[in-house]
Amino acid sequence: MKLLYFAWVRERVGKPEEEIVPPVDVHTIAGLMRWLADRGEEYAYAFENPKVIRAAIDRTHVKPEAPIAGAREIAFFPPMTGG
Amino acid sequence: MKLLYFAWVRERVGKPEEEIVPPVDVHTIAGLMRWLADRGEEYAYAFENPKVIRAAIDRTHVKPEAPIAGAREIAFFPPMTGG
Amino acid sequence: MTATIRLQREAFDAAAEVALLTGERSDIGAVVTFTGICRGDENGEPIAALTLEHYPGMVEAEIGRHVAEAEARWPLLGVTVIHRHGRIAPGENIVLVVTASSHRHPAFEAAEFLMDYLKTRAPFWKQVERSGEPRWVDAKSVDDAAAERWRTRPGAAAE
Amino acid sequence: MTATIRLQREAFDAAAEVALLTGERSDIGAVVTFTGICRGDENGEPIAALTLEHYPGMVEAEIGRHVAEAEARWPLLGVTVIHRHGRIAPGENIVLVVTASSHRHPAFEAAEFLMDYLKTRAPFWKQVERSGEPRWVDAKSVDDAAAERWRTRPGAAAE
Repeated sequence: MKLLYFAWVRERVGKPEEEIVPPVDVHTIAGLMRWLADRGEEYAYAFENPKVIRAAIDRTHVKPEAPIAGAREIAFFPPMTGG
Repeated sequence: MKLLYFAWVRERVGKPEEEIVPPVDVHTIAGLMRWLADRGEEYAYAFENPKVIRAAIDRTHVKPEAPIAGAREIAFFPPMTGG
Repeated sequence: MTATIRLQREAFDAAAEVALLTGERSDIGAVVTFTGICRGDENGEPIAALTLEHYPGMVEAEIGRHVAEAEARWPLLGVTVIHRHGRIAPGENIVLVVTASSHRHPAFEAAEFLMDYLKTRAPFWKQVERSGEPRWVDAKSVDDAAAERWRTRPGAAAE
Repeated sequence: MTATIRLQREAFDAAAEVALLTGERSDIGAVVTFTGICRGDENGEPIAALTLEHYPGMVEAEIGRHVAEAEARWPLLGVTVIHRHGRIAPGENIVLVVTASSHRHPAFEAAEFLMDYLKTRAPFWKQVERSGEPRWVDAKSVDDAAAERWRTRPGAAAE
């Protein structure tokens, strides 16, 4: 699946997007964030406080407990500040 | 004092304004409307339902019980429909 | 605060009024405009035109009092109110309210407050021209209710 | 209903967008516009510019969902939402919401609803340029509260 990062999540991870294949025991957005945080220093920094990070699956906002099965595109970003 | 009439009050009275000297026992807007209603057919028609007529003294909205002493300009009109 | 109140026969240019209000300032973060337009029907029946009668002198004073109240209730950086009188054809503009503030909520609330009061307290009377004879438009109780709610509502909103 | 949603780098012309929306129609009685403008300061400190990052594709989808919700809640005759991205200098416009209806309250409420949701749900992130290094703007809890109140509020208002 494709991961997208925006704003300071993107800056901390150091890239705007990447393709990943999460392990089969990662079922939810929260689980995916925990798994990502273990992938290295930059990820640990980006996901150090998962409570403040928002997520979207296939361009729709979702909660941390949302299942990731079947997702093509998952995005992580800080709370939005448009308007 | 000067009286002004607007919209259908003006049409019924048949003139936009006039100078009057009300009797000394007319103290309030409500009293003035009762006195005006007795001045002829057109006034009786204009003031037949005083509850729906609004008034202003010197360009400020007032209630029927407002005293008219010292007023220079009193206006009578239907509920407003601007905006 | 910059306040402009104008009564005129001619149509207005909302964009020009907004430009005048905001000018070269950089403290304005939010501008709300309300434009009231003459509809082609009134209560489902087509109309040829509206004619707006007004009470010269009192209109300006009454609008001025409400602009001052809006200024006291919300942190505004500018207000413009323009109201036309005379004959107005369907599709033409009737009334303009522009409010400017640092943030959006005061601008929205002040514009809605001013419109609710213009409807019920500014001395204007609309007459409708149909094919037949002209008829005065009745005041609506929902407009009174809309103006009334501001008496019990807190002044400045969140943010 | 006519709905226009646009994401662009360039500044917009609010008057031109209103003219497009109202056109030759004679059923529109009320038009509300909200224009968000880049202020010259953020939390009291002067800024050189804002840069708006966005999530292409999701922005349009998310705004589209809220426009559809506004349409379902209020009797609207037209909605336009334009949001800029990229670098924006103080005094320049950022976002435009235009709502048109027969009457004023639906137009006011729908515009405020759309702005409250744009602030908290549309995937945009503001970065501030100061003399020093760029800094991401923090989301405000008052914006969340403003969006939240629409969940518990009735749909269409009095007239």
